[in-house]
Amino acid sequence: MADPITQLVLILVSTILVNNFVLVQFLGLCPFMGVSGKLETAMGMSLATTFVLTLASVCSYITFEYILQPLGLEFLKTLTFILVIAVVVQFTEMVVHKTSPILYKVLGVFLPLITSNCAVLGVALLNSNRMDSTLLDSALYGFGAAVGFSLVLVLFAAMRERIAAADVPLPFRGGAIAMVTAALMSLAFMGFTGLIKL
Amino acid sequence: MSRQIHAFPGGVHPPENKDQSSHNPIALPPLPAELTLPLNQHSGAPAKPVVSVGDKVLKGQLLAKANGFVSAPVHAPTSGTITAIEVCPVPHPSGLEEPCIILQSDGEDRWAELEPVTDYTAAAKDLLLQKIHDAGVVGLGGAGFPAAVKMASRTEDKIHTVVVNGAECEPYITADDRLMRERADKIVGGILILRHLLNPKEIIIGIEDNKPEAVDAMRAACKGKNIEVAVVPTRYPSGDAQRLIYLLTGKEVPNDARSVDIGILCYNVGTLAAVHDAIVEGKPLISRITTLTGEALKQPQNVEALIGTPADHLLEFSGLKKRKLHSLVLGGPMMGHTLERTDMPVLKTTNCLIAATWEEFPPAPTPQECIRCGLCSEACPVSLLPQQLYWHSKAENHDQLNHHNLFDCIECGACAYVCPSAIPLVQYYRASKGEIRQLQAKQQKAEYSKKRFEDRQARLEAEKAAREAKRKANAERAAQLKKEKAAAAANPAAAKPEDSAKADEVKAALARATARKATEGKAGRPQLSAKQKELKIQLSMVKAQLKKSERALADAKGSEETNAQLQTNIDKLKAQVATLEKEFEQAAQAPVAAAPEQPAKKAKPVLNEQQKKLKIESAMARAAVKKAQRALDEAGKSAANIDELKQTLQQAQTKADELEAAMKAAADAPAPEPAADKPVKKPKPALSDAQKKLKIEAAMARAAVKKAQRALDEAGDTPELKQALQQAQEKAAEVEAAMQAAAEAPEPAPAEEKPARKAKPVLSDAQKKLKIEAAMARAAVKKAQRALDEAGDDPELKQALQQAQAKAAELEAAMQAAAEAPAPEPEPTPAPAAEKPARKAKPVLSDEQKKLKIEAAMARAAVKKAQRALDDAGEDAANIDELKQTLQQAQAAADAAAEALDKASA
Amino acid sequence: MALIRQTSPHTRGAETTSRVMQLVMLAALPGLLVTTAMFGWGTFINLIWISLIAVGSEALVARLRKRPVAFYLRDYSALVTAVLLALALPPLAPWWLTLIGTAFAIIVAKHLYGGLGQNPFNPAMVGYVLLLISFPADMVNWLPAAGTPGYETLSFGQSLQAIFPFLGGNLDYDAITMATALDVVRENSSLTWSELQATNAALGGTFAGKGWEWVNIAYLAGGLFLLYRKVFTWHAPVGMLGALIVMSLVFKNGSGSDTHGTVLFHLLSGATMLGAFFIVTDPVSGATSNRGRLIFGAGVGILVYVIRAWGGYPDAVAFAVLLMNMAAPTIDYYTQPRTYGHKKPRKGLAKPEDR
Amino acid sequence: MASPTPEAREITLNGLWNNNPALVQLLGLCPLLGVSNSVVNALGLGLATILVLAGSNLVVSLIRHQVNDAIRLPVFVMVIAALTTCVELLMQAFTYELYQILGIFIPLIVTNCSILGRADAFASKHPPGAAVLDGLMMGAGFALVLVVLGALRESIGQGTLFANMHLLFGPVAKSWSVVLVQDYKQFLFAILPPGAFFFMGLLIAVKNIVDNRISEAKKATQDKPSTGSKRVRVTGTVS
Amino acid sequence: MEIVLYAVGALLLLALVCGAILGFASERFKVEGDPIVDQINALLPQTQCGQCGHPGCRPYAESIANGEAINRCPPGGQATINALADLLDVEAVPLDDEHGEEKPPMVAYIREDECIGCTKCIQACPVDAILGAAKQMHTVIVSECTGCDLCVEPCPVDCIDMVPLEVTTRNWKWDKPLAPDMIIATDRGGQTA
Repeated sequence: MADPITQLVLILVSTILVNNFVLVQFLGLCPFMGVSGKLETAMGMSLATTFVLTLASVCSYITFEYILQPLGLEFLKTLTFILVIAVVVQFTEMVVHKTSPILYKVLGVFLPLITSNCAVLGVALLNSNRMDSTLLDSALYGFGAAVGFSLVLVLFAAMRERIAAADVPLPFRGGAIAMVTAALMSLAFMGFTGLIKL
Repeated sequence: MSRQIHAFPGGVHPPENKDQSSHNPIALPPLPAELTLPLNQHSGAPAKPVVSVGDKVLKGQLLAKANGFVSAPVHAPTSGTITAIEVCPVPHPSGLEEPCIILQSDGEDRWAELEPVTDYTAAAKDLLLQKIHDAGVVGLGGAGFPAAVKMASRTEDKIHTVVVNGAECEPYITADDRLMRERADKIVGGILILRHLLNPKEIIIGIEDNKPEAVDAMRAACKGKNIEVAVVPTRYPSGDAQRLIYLLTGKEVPNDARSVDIGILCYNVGTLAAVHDAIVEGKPLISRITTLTGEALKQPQNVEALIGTPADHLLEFSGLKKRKLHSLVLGGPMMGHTLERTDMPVLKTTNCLIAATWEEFPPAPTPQECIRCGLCSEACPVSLLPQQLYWHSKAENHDQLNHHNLFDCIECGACAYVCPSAIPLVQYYRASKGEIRQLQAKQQKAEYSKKRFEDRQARLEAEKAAREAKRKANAERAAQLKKEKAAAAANPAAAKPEDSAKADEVKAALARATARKATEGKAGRPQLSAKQKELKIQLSMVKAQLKKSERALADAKGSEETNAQLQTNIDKLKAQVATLEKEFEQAAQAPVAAAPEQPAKKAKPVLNEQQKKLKIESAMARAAVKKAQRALDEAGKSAANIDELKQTLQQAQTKADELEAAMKAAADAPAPEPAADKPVKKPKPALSDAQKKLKIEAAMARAAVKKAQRALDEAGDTPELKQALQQAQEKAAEVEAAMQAAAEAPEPAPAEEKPARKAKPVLSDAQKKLKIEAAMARAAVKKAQRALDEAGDDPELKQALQQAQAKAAELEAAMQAAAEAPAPEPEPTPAPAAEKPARKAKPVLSDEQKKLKIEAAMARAAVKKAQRALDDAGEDAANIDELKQTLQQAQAAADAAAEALDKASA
Repeated sequence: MALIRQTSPHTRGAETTSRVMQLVMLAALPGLLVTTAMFGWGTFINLIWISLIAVGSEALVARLRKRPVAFYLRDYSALVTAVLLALALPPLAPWWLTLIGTAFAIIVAKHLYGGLGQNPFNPAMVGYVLLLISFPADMVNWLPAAGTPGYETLSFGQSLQAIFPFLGGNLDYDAITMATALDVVRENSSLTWSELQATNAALGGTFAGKGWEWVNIAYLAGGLFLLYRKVFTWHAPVGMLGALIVMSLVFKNGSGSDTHGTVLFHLLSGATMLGAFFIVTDPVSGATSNRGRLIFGAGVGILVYVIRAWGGYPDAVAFAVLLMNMAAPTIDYYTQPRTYGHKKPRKGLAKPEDR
Repeated sequence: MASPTPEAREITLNGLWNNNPALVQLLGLCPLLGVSNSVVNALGLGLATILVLAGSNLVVSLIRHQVNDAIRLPVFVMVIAALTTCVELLMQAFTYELYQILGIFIPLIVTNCSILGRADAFASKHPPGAAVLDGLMMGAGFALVLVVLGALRESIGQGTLFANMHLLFGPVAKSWSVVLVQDYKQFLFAILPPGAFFFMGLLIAVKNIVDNRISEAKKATQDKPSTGSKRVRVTGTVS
Repeated sequence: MEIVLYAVGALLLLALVCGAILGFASERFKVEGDPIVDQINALLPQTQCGQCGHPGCRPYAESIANGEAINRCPPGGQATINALADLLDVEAVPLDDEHGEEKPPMVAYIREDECIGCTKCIQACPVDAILGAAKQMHTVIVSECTGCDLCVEPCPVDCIDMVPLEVTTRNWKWDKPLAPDMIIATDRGGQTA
């Protein structure tokens, strides 16, 4: 784990595939289940999440590293992180709304939902838990988590569009078959186990 | 020199099955006795008939002219008589009907005079195009696009290539094959005309390599004419115009354009032969080569069939084995559609009729689920993903269907042919296309409706604003006036003498008016009317309240606590209504006593009234008959109801009969009466009005009979129904007769002007109201019947309905009686001596009638309510008992009312 | 006269779904024979046992859903799943293991999605992966190939007893089972290729793992037969094998201690050929268009190599296939063919301007 | 406070079944799936969630009139976050091992609870009593599913039930562990992430089936509501 | 005790910073307008029938934008519900039959011989599709009629019928194949299990 490039690649592979946030770590499941009925919205959601997650993990890293830790206030991290995330989301929404109506049309509806995406808070918390991570690490970690989230979200949405037309038994229609599909996806992702030992 | 052939992707090679018919020369079947010529045998607007029933026409004569830019005329395929222009079943996948001209052949087959163009190279191009258009030439390959329109769509130098389609890729069909073998010169003649018109750089004839004889024949005919005959491999669907263009030129027609947009025109060989005939021989398109084939035929062959020939005539000619016939396919096995009956006419686009046995085209096996094997996308000639389209079609995901280019599908059927799961893919695509188109239309309509709604809102807004403005202006003016008045009052001296004079005048007028009023008041009427009015207002208010409560009751069905409360409320209100009505009655009666008027003018109206009454009755009868017939219509589907319906119909008819008799009597009666009177100008228009109405009625009766007949057609051969129909027809005839009588009779009717004018309105008003009531009662019965229909065979409901009907009948009878009542009274009135009593009697009756009317209206409302509930009950069997009870109560009330009415009229 | 009304086309080709399925089973026969010859009767017994479970599960679901059972069974798709599963599982997999795997495959992976043609994942592979992650120890119990010195193939009776222990007999598993060649290479514990070959009988084959090479060649033959019969197009298998070749060429690290094996070793080891011709070609759970299938196959090839070389599981075909199954609908979105008359193929999402 | 009024019954029923956050709304899935591999984990998180939900509902309901609409949501989130931190510290103090096992999912109760949206949707509109009851019931519904899922996964995956309960209840609970099958061969699928999804799917399906049965039974007894009764006239009819 | 002060201070600081950022942003990046109502309105069938419980389509669109259920439009039927679900990214639900049932496209037909010329239907028509004057018989312009049936009730003589739009060869369309559903029963047909 010497050279930094390898290190970065490993972080990415780890967060995207091996420790996929949705399928392995159970983070960000609510938007995963709730929004991904359509490929188009899934794309929008992924974009928004990727942006916010990266930004939020950087911001929370800064607050943690430069405010909470020096003051010994680690126990406040939940409180501060959620505050930071809410602000980042809100801010992003406003900026996007003003500057790029097209992007807002794509992302707009999903942005507020991101506040309640446990993946965002989860990444921030995990970042703070890890020792000696740098700012770049944190950003990359957030980014990788978001890409992993986006990947499965998009794949899952496309699958659900197909399943929507299938003759699924009545009790399984809707949430249940989505869960089963997620289970099988997770099963497939188990294949990456052991790929990287971090 | 051989052309490079550009293979298109996909395609299939089903068994050709062409040998059966390709070895026999084109035969000429005997002349059919009757030809059915649909007005829409082409793509575009239907043609407009220029002949009428009974006309004698010659072969080749124009029967219907093109109606619009994209349209084609229809000509007589043989000489004979036009026997009908009506909707007939046409060979369309829907099995629906379309307007057709029916031509009875006279067997002479006599040509009309033809106007051939002797030297087309010398003729004006516009004239030639017009000629082709007038000859009704359309694309004979299948689409039926008017040929001249296609030619004229681009100027000559824009078209660089003409592709002649002799590929004929569908299995079974050999019509073009035979045509090319036997009439290559005609085709080439057509090509040359085309070359003269369009001056293309290249003319290529594309023929599949399974027709070597046709290739040889065409090569021989084209020798030295700089026309290329290209042989393409046999692969379905190479005969599709765009496929053939690609095969021969390697060019694709963009999805949002037509082939002319890239400078290529494609014509079927048959179309070109028809062009040749139209120009060189002057013959319009009245026949075409049609392949008759299939295992159920003894002698598969090609025939030159006259357009409009019934298919069974042709099949008979080819030796149809009726018992083996299982399905009849129009067109080829890949894209053709089945016909459900064999008497459909041959159209300009009918290239093949396959009389198939069960073994030949067995019913499709039960489809299995798609396993996405991809054979379909391998077979698709336009590189679609049929399995995806199927999936999205099943899911009704229209966005995805559009995204997967559903509308580029040519419905060639190659995918369904290869599908191992036997899924009817093409039908899915067609259905989805239809659905998408329908939704688009709906969307457009929604846009349009929105605009109209907004316009309306804007208009109403504007009107309101205008009213407001006017009101304001008025108020202002009033204020102004007041001010002026005040000013005037302040210095009366300033008032001009002229003004005062005017004022005087006004005063005088006012005085006069009051005087008149006073005298009239003395006469009795106005005073009463004031009181009456008051009472009436009160009454109507209470009634409205009652109605409200009743409605509330109906709504509140569920909660029982409120029910009782409401009921008591209603009872109270009802009582109030009753007292009010009594008062009203008294009030109404009072004035009558005090109404000694001038010698009344009553004589005339009586007659008039009788006529009117009869008219109403006949209208009622008509409605009843109509109702019955509508029911009969419906019965076409459910044979179970027939007996019941028959009965109803008969009853209606007897009623109608009675009425007619009455009307006749009435018509006869008045005739002698007015003989003594002065001839006047007034009555005439009135009569003519009545006539008009009778005429309309008669027309409607006829329509009803027709409808019944159609229902009969559908219902099959029920002798009873037939009988019923005959009766109906007889009745219609009788009505007509009556009408004639009536029309003749009343001419002399008129009487003195004055009385007529005065009396008429009174009577007519009452009658009108009665009429409305009757209409409403009818509506109620009808509703009940509808409910019955929905409710299925619930005997209790039926009983309820019968009771309701009986009630309605009673009401009607009562009304009749009421209407009749005044009639005898005035009979002696020509003598002025009898005036007084007559005058007296009249208003009394009318008042009582009014009261009864109100009662009747209430009863009616109750019945209506009950019936609406009954309507709802169609779904909910649990409530039926309750409802039945309600209905019975309502009926009881209605009965009482009817009784009272009876009494009163008696 | 009552003529029937039906929709065009009125003629049909001869191919049927059940025939396709039968062909697939037929093509798997050489593979089955060679496997039996190499590893004993286990696979054969498993095949019958699994087929029974598969058909039973299928019938059970049809009954529960009140569907015509016979109609469901007649498409042979359950049997195909059974065959693939039987060929993929270790020969001596105990009966309860196969029961769980097969029932899960048929009931969950196939019928919860509506049955034939609607399952997004390959049922056989779902069953296999389920067992692999749940019972990793039992799933690596492969037998040494016939002819391995010091071992003899089990008799029919022995195999039967191994699979159904309640029939008596007690085999010493540890004595008779052996890691597969792929396992050996993955756990090479810093030995060079030649050292590995010398110490492990499993690697004693002519081109690749002992016995496995012939099994794979048999599958290859069966696959070529299916290709010849046009049961599927060449795209997916070529994509997979091509990608595998490229990957193993690129990452071949000589024959040193960090070797991942030669090209031939990867092509002829484990379930490579079975995957390439019988699983990647499954049309239901694969990509739709030809281009899509090429991508799908390549994805499988790459993932197979990645997991084999660096992952935690010895064979990766099942995981790779499931992962690509997951991606198949998305691949479909981006690999539509160009339709006649269009300048460019449609891609991605349905856009408003398509209308 | 929980008087058996119809309203309270409705709240209870809603939380536990009809509108169960986990089964119906598919909310709070992350911790649900993340910690449901054994009963003890499930119970631990379930109790924590109940605590936070009820507490935050109470607080929000109490301050509902004081909070400006514009900053409503941030304030609510902060309230929840504060309570969560308290619970986190409590667990750290008393059940440290469990705290270690549950790890990140304890602070994630924040998002979970804000997703459940009870603060905004319910508590901000109701008096404290109802709000607390709602919080309790919603939390209980959530915890119920959590525990059922945990029991399912634990029993199928490991063949035991109530293992390691001492982590939550102290040494007394050490003996609570029930071994269902001796020498159970671990069915890892149930314990691994895929199993979490799968059993969750099964639970949802089971609820659907039960609901279907119930509604069918209801349909048989109840009559249909009248159709088309909610009409409003757009245009003037009689002027 | 110090730590409490720190905590309060830190949180206060954070809150201040965040509040400042958001406040700045809300001023700086202010945007008005809500096009969603128009989009919803464009999907509604514009029959203006009021069956949804709103006086007209646009009011319903507005209240959908405010969170009302999307399944209250019988004339639009399932297609409209699906389109709305698509637009709003919510689950498509079946039509709420409290508001009426989905019917095939209808047009009003006045039985002209029974019409008494009261003009009540003319006032009731939201799209001015009825022609006529007092005491004259009225008639419906078929191409304008939206089939909302608002004219039926006001008619005092019940002479207005709602008839299904006639199917001709021009507007006829193929049905979806029935066959798969007949043997391979699917749950879409409404069966259970």
